[in-house]
Order: sequence, then C-alpha cells, then structure tokens
Amino acid sequence: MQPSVSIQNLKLDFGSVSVLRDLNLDIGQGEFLVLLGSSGCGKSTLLNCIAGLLEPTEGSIHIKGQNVTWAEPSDRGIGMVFQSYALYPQMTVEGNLTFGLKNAKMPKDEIARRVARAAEVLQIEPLLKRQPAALSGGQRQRVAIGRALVRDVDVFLFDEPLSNLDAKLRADLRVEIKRLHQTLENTMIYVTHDQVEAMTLADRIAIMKGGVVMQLDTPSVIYNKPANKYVADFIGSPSMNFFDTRLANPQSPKVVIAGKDVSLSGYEFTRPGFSGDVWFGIRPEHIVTGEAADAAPTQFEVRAELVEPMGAETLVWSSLAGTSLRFRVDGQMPVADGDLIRVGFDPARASIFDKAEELRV
Amino acid sequence: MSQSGKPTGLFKNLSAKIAAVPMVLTALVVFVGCSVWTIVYSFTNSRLLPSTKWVGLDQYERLWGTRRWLISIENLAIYGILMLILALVLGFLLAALIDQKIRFEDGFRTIFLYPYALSFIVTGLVWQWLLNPEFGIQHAVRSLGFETFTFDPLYNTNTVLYGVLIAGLWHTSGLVMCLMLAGLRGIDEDVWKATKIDGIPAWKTYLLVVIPMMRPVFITTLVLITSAIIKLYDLVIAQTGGGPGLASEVPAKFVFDMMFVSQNLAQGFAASSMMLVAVIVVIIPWAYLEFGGKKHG
Amino acid sequence: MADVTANMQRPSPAHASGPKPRRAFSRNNIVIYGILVVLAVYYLLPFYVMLMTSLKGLPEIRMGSIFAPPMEITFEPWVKAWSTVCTGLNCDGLSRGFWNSIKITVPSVFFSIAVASVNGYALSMWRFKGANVFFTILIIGAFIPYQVMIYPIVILLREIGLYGDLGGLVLVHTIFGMPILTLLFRNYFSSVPEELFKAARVDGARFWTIYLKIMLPMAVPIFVVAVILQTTAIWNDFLFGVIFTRPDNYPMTVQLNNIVNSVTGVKEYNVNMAATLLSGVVPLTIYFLSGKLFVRGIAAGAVKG
Amino acid sequence: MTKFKTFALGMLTAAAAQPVLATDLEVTHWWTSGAEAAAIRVISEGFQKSGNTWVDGAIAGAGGVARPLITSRITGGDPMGATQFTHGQAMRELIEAGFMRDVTEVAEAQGWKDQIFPQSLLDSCTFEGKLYCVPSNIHSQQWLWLNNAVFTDNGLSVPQNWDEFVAAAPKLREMDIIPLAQGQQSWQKQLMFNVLMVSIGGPELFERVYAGRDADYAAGSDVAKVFKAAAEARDLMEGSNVQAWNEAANLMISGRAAGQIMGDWVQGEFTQAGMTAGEDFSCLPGLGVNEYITAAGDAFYFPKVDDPEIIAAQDVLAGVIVSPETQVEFTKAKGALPVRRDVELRDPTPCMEKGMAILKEGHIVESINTMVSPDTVGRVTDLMIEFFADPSFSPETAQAEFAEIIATAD
Repeated sequence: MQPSVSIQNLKLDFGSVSVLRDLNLDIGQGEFLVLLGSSGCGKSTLLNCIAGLLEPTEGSIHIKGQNVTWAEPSDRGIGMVFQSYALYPQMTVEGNLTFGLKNAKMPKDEIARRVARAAEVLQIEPLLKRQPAALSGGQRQRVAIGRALVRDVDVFLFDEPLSNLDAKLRADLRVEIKRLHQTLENTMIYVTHDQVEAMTLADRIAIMKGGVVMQLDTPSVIYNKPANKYVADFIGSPSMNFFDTRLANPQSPKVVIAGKDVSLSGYEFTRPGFSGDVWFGIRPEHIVTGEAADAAPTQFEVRAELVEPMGAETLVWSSLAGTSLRFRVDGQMPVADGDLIRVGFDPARASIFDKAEELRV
Repeated sequence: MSQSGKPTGLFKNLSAKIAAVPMVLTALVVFVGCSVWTIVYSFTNSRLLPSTKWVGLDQYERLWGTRRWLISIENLAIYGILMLILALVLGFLLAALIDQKIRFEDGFRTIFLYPYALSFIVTGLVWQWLLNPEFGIQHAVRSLGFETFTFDPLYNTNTVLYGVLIAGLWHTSGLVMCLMLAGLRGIDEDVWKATKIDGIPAWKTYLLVVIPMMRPVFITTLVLITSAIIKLYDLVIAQTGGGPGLASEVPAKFVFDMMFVSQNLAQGFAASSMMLVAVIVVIIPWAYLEFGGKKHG
Repeated sequence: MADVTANMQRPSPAHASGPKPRRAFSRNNIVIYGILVVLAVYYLLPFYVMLMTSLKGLPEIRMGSIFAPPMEITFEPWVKAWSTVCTGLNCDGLSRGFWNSIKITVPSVFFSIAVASVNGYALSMWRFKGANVFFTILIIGAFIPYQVMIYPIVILLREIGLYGDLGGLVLVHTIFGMPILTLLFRNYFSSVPEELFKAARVDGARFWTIYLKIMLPMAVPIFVVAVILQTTAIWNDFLFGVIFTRPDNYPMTVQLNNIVNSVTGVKEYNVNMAATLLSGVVPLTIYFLSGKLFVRGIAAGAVKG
Repeated sequence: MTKFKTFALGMLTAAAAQPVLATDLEVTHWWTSGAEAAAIRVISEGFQKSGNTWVDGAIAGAGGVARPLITSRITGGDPMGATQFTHGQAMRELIEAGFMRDVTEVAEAQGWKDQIFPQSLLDSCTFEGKLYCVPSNIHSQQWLWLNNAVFTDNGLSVPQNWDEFVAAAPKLREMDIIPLAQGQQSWQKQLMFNVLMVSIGGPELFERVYAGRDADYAAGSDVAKVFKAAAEARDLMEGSNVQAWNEAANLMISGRAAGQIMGDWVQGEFTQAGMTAGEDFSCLPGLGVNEYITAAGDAFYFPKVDDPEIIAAQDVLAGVIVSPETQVEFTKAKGALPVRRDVELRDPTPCMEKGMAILKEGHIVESINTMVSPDTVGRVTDLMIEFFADPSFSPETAQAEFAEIIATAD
C-alpha cells in the first residue's frame, strides 16, 4: 500500500547547525505515528517540515503520493493542532473553524455542514458563538482540533497539543484524541515529549535524537526491545538499570554481575555470537521480589537506600555492583531504609547493548 | 495546485518581498543612497549647488580646524550624556511613583506626558521665556523679595547647556515615563512577592531585579532618546539660537548653517558625514547584536 | 509557549502592579505625593504661563509678572491669533493653515503607519533573507538628522516628479516616520506567538490575508500608539512642510513661525502664546483623550525587544 | 527655443502695453514684521493692478528657513514666480547654473540704467552683462542710534561720534544703564563688527580687507584699531540680554540702554514708539566718524520657468518694483531709501535725509556680501559670535584669526 506520508532523505540546516539529518520515514494510511524525543531532538522541526511551515534544505516529502516538498501548507491536505492552541483571538469559535474554509472559497452550505459535524464530534456546539478568551483550556484545544477537523484532510499533525493542560484534562483529551482517530481513521502525526502519550496513542513511535530517528516501531517493541541504549534509557519510568559488564560468548553466553554468572540462555539475541564489553539493562518493573525472586533465574541480595511509596507500589533505590539499582515492590509490602531485600530477574527480559556503539546485541 | 519544484530564491515569499519594497527602497535609496551621495559630495568644493570639483580631504581638514565644530561636538556630548541619564532617571522615577497605586494616576500621567505633544520649537520658546531673567523665573522670585536671586542659565556661557537641558527634559521625560510605566506593568507581581518575602528593600528590588528585567523597554527608550539627541536642532534654535557666543551650538545646527546660510554645501556634507560615521560606528555593532543575531523577539 | 489566546485577549498588562497598596496617609504616601506634586509644578509651569499670558492684555503683560493670573481675562489674543493676525500679507491668522495641516497630517499618518505596520509584520513573521540588514539600515536612519537629508531628498523628489506636491510631502513623512514606527510594529508583531501565524498558514491564509484578518485586528493597541506619535510629529513638523510644499499648502506651523518670529515693535506675547496653544490643540487633545491608551499600547508590545 | 524666445518677447511687449490675463504669481519673501509687511503690500497691490494675482509666500526668518526653502524650491524644479533675496554672491551659483531668468529686456525697455541709483545696485545684479535681479530698496547698516533723553536726563550731552559715546559710557553704567543695546543673534554680531570696520577703519580699509583680501593688512595696526573698538563695544554691550534686534531697540526706547548700532530699518521701531528723529533720538551715520554707508539692499529674483504667462507676470512685477509710484510708497513704509534717482522721499525724517545726502555724495561702500562668499561671511560671523560673547577673548587673538580667514577668503 502506498504510504500516506513519505519522507525521503530529509535534511534541514539552520546555518551551520543540522537539525534534521538525512531522515527517512514512511507513515501508512490511517496510522497514528508519534514523534517522541526530548526537546531539541528535531521532532517539532520535522512536523513543521511536513506541514510546510519550514523549508527543508534537501530531500522530499510526499503526501498521498504527491510531492509536496515545496507546496503551501494549505495545499498539502493537512490539518494542524498547536500546543498553544493558536486560536485567532478576535474571532469567535465559529470564525476560527471557518477561517480556513473561507480562504479556500468553499461554498457556504458546505462550510456549515462541516462546522456542524466537527462541533458535534467534539461536542462544542454551545461554544460556537463565543470568543476564545471565554473558553477553558480544554475547550480551546477542542476548538483547535475542530479547526483541523473541518478541513477534512487526510493527515492530522499535532504539535504537543496537550502540554499546556493540567494532568487530568490531559488524560481526558488523550482518550478523546484516540477515539477521534478510531472514528476518522486518518493519518495522524503527533509530536510529544511525554512517553505516556506516546505509548497510549501510537500505532508506531519514532524516537528522535539529534535530528535522527533512533528507532521506529510499535510501542511494545520500543518498550521491550529497544534498539539502542538511548531508547532503552528514554522509555520507561523510572528508567532502565544498566550494569557495566562483559559478554563472554564461548558456547553459552553469559555476563557477570556482582560476581555472579548470569546465564543468557533465554535471551533473544539480535546479534548472536557477539562478545565484548556491554551494558546490561533491566527495567525496574522487571525486577521481582519476595517469593517471585526466589523463583527467578538470577537472584541478589540488596539493601534499600531510599524508599518512595507511590500508593499502588513502592519504588526502592538501592545499589548493586557499584551501580544504582531501582525496582518496584508491592505497595502493601513494608519496606524501610536499610532493609535487606532479595531481588531477582529473568535475563530473558533484559536488553543488552554493546558499549562501543550502544546498539542492541 | 502544488508546485513540484523548489521555488527560486527570488520568488520565495514573494508577497512578503513585494510588501517590503517600500522599506527596501527607503533603506537603500534614501538612507544609504542619500548618505553615500552626501559623503561623495563632501570631497568636492560644492557651494550653493553640488559640484564635482574634487578637493580630497580639504573639507575635513577645515572642519576639524573649525572651533565651532569642535564646540558643537563637545556640547552635544555633554548634553547627550546628561540628557540620556537624566531622562532615564527622571522617567523611571516618575513611572515608579505613578506605579504605587496612587490616586489621580491619570491626571499625573497626563501632566507629565503632555509636553511631548508640543513641538521642540514651542518648548524652546516657552522655556526661553521662563528662563529670561527680565521677566521669567528670576524676575518672579526677585519680586517676592529675594533681590539677589539669580537664575539666568541661558545668558551664561557656562550654564546655557543646562538651560537647554531643562527644556529638553521637560519635553521628553514624559514619554520615557510612559515607556517605563509600561515596562513596570509588564513585570510579574510574583517578583514583588518574592522580594518581599526575602526582605529586600524596594529600592534594591528596583535596582537589582526590576530594571534588569526591563531591558527591552530600556532599549526602545534608548533608541527614541538617542535619536532625538543627535537630531537636536529645533530646541536650540528656538531657545538660544546657539548662543551666547557658541556655547550652545550643536552639530545639526552646524550642518544646517553651513549648507544653507554659509552656502557651503560641501562643508555641511563633511560635517554630516562625520555625524553619520559616528552614528554608524556606535549603532551598527549594537543594532547587529540587537536585531541581527536573533531570529525572533 | 504560553497560552496564546489568553495572552492576546489581555493585550494590556496595564493593571497596576506596584509593590503594594498603601494606606492613605502613611509617611511613604506623603513623600510620594509630595514628589509628584513638586514635579507636576515643573511640568505644568510652562503651560500655565502660556495660558495665563494668552488671556492677558498687552499692558498687563508689560507691567505684571508672567506668573500672575490675569486681572482681566480677555480672549482677544486667541481671536487674533486664530483669525486676524498677519503672516506676511495674509491677515487671517492660524485658521489659514489649520485645514492644510489636516490635509497633510491625515494622509501622512495613514500612509506612514500603513507602510510601517506592513514592514513590521513582514520583518517579524516572514523574515526573508536580508530583512535584518534593511531593518538595521532603517534604525540607523532614525539617527540621521533631517537637515542632513534635505538636499538629496529635494533632488530625489525632483527626479521622480513629486517635488512641491502634497504627495511628495506625504512621501517624505512616510520615509522619515518609517524607522521608529517599523521598530514599534516589529516589536509588537514579534510578541505575537508564532503558532498563530503558522495556524493561519495551514488555514490557507497568505501574506495579505494574515496581515488583514489576523494581525491587524490584534494590533489595535499599537496602532493607537503609532497614530498618536505620528500625528504629533507630523502636526508639529515645520521644516518639511515649508520645504516640500507651496504656500497654498503651508501647514499651521509655518504661520506659527511667522507670527512668533516676526518682529514688530513690542512682541505681542499674548498673541504668540495663544497661537502656540492653538497650534498645539490637536496633538494636546489627542494626548489628553488617549493618554491611557497610549500607555496600554506601549505596554502591549512596544516595549518588548 | 528661438521660437519660444520670440513668443516671450511678444508677451513682453504685450505686458508693457496692457494688463495681461490674470496669472497667479507666487512670491517668496521674509518680510513678515509690521513695517515690512506694509511695504510688501505696496508692491503686491501695484502688481495686482495689472490684473494678476499675488500669491504670498511669506516665511519669517531669512537665514534659518527662507534661504534653504528658496534654493530648494529653485533647484528642486518647482520654483516660485519670484523671490526676495539679498544681493551678492549668494545667488551667483544659481544664476551660473542657469536656474534664474534675466530681466535685461525689461530693464532696457524701461531704461533702468538711467534711473537706478547708485549704479552699484545694478552692478551687483549683473552677471555676464545680463541683469538678473531687481533692486527694491536700499538699506544701510552703518548707524549709531542714540536715545537723547537718556543722555540729557543724566546730565550728559548727546555724543556726536563714537569716541564721545565711549567716553560717556562709564557715567551711564553708574546709572545702571546699558550703554549699547545689542541682540544676541549671530547676524547682529557680524553687522556690528563690519560697521566698525567701515566707520572706525574707513571705507578704504574695509574694501582693502574684503575686496583686496589683504591678509597682512588685516593683521596690521590699522585693523587693530577696529578690533580695539570692537572690544570696547563688547564692554558697552554687557548686560544686553535680548535676542532680536527690535528687542534691543526696545531696550533703548525704554531708556534701559543708551544706544544701538543697527541698520536704518530700526528707525521704524523708534517712530512707532512715538519718538521723533532729532528730538527724541539721534542718528550718527558712520558712527559719526566716517560717513560712508553700504548701499546694498533687498532685491527680487526671477527663477526660470516655462509657462509664458508666468514669464509675463514676472516682467510685470519687475516693472512694478522699480516704478516711481511703488518706490515712493514702498520706501516710506519700509523706512528705506529708494533705488531711483528721480524719486523724492515723502516726509523724510532727518535721518533719512542724512542717508540720502550721503548716497548722493557717493559715499558708498560695497557690501561685504558682494565682496566675499557667504561662506567667508559665515566664518567671520562665527568668529564675532565668540569674540563678543567672551570677554576673555583678546582683540589680538581675534585679529589674528580674522587675518587667517581673510587669507583663505573666497
């Protein structure tokens, strides 16, 4: 199938600074792609390039097979939602919704039909005659989404649309965007730095760093099999524990952690036969305690140094082999600073990266 | 609908470029063109009309040997520095006072601002009159019984600049106050709360916290005041005519007199060129830092 | 980035936000009002003297103090200044130039602001290559004394055939108003969130649509500031008015100059003062009426660097 | 071109013969004060009798505004119909550059050569044998005006010359009277100095310095006397804190000052104040020392225009200005001397009669404006501004700098 949005060899330099480097990305029809990364990674820049608000230095962008690299934003068949909502302050909600359609010289009844539909979908009918200033943050963002909706386009672009909202509203609207995607079934490209949004919304996530896509895959693969140490570290909260060790690989691969041999017989190797210095990573949530620890292939005894009760579970900070070790225990389990705790994990759930390139082995 | 090729440099943002044509023309033809023209003709011996009889640096040699020019520059430097400092101080003081949630704020603000509505010519005339010892302030105080009171700044070579300064401040400080007031009102109330909790006295808060936060206001103000200072002409004409002696001559008046009274265009052009060079030397690095480097805001 | 909508809807952070409200008669208050009143005297004195003098007869001026209120109020100087005082051969006072001043000021203010606002908008939103170079040149232009430019400008206008024409004068005002006004508008539009501009682009608005439909309605406060500044500057202009027009178009300031600088026996100070005040009526009225808007407008964006 | 010339000539003859079609003629001048305005009204009325319309372009302030305006308008290609301008080199470049029209034909047709007196008035209007301006009146600068009452009331006799005046000064000071009134404006300082040059130094000295550009002489002992007198004048002027010349005149009228050195136009101020020449005030031409006067005055110039109607109107105006009828009324209103030999002054004051007599004797010196460039005049003016403002500026230093200016004068 032809990709909905296809980006080829995209480069963008601001003067001597490379913001995007030779980026390639295909986004399928109806796919929800999240561009995730910390600030300055180029994710918003990429989105602006797709929207036509920034001109790339090199490369091309195709939307629905059309080369739109140099087309006007409004000619690309995209709609965009911004972090600050960017509602036109002097126009009513209705005016905001219809501005683009009027610019496109659309017939009046068609405009009315589209506004009515968008208002219904987003439940903003009562707000149509109001000024943006009279709306709450959540309402404003709905209007902003509506503005993209009425354009009846194939591709929706979201530029951190929820960042300005408080936590509860954010969760609500997140669900609504997901529902919207299910209803409309059009392509959505969504920029965020919030991994929860990324994990919950995305069909696929593109994790970016320094203008390069580090990994592009489904949330589950990204979480379970991060392609490199950066992605492994970036995804998950608290982040993955890493041990500095060495992978010896005669016949049965193993690493040594705190003097103990850890057999990797269950580990699914990307690069079988690799040996050398590695980072051995294990997610805090994959470390088990209590009875489960006794059953785990690898076990250690650690001392709790700091305890953070979080309600459902408690986060324990300790150290192992000179490395900080974080893990979760059940919220009901009494843990105090200084307690000795038996922990264990299954090396099959670990992620191992070579130290030289920090790529998964 | 969509162009498939990359638009060439010229047609990129075509409307924006068309819209900028007046600005570009003004910048190039008027400001650059006329300045270059002026500089070029400063190397001639043009009198009433521009001529192309080249005389090299003669005009400049003469210019820097002319006492009136040197005095003009010195006067402008003294006036300019004092005016800059005092206008900022007075304007800020007024703004800070008005910002104390006082009553009659509108009234006070209007009183301080109205002089800016009047021209420099009117300002000069009124203050010439008020500072005239025969019937101005000196006369009024003397008639109250203080027979020896003397206040005639405009008739004393050493003080005339301060007399002009009084009028200049009167005219300009209201605008500075407005800008400063706007700046003060743009400062987050939390800043005041924070410094209050920290027990920092108000004056210190102004000096160390508020003023640094108002950098953009100060820059706008600086452009407005400084450009007015360099252009100083009307006020002097109306108030002192450059006197007594040469004590309140300023470069803009030198240029004008040279060009139109002495009808020695080239000498006037040479003086203008010197002013221009001075402006450029000071402004370009600053303007570059201020407007050139940043992408936005 | 902050919430655009909320920000733009409250363009005037001109609410009092001083250190703290004070009680009515605290020591601080007395000091504050004391200083303000003393300073107010300095600012009001010239106006007071102009007004009082303009209401006195000549004999009273000669004998009395300029600070004394008139013993006998007469409006004759005002009448004379407005309608009968001679400037050259024409003895119809300032009234002659009043309409000329309006005829000059209105189009000049309109065009200079129209051009400068488009400049500011193009500079802050569209940032084409070299834009900052031109802007820097403009800013430097703000520092060039007008006198320096008269000669080349005359030649320029002659070459394009606008010399002596009202249109030429409007052009000159537009040119010389451009630096400061462009700075004002550029700073203002720079404070408008970029996302708003992007949203409009996605909505298919091009350069002029964005300017007219989005930016213009949002820029009302700064337009007020620009109108006030330009009206004052152009209304008070004398040099350009006299050099770039003909006698039938001379602005009021030319008559004012003739009245004030013509010397006939005893200077008619009362008529001079009345004429001065009359010539300042328009800008003064604007300031009195819109001083509040002025501060608000500046606060709304002119102060953002 | 030739065709055009014939046409213009035709129009000229027509203009001389009968009033032509009504044409608007814009006339620029800086005569805005009472007496001046009355005088220009005489010309304008005379002009309008021809059926044309006078569009008045009055701009107060000769140096500051009117000059740049006039030159700008002419060089900018939008000239006025006619303009007042002072005699001298000022206009020369405009003439050379071909911006100005010559009115030789009118002059010849009306026989000005025989009527205009003194001859120098026409000479300074002439360039390459053609006449480019029309003199309207004569003003002379070399006068010392005295308020008689100030002297007699204080037991002094009214001085008859500069030295007596200087001698009387200490007594006047005791009475808290400013001996010599003087405005602060720069041109007045220049006028003062050059009056002293002519009157104390004598006409030969004056012309040798300016026309001859004799720098050594200017540095010599003859000119030193002038500077000594200038230094004396500086002491006498102490306390004269006014700007305009007529404010200075007012000091004298009110008795707060005893005398004033000023051109003959100041007389109007005295007569307006109800003072009578000879009784209430005295006038000493040449400061009572060397009775020579500069017979320069005002003149009207005509920019080159294409419109034949305006050309015709210009010719009419030129004729009106020097016509005997205008001259009588004009000089009366302006308090100036006429430019014609055949015009008798109407009720002249004794002072005007003195001036007339000096003219007739031919005791005339050339004006500084016709001898050196405005630039040189400007440099002399700047020197004098400083000299007169600063009592510590020694006459010797000033003279040395003056000689320097003369050495490089043009």
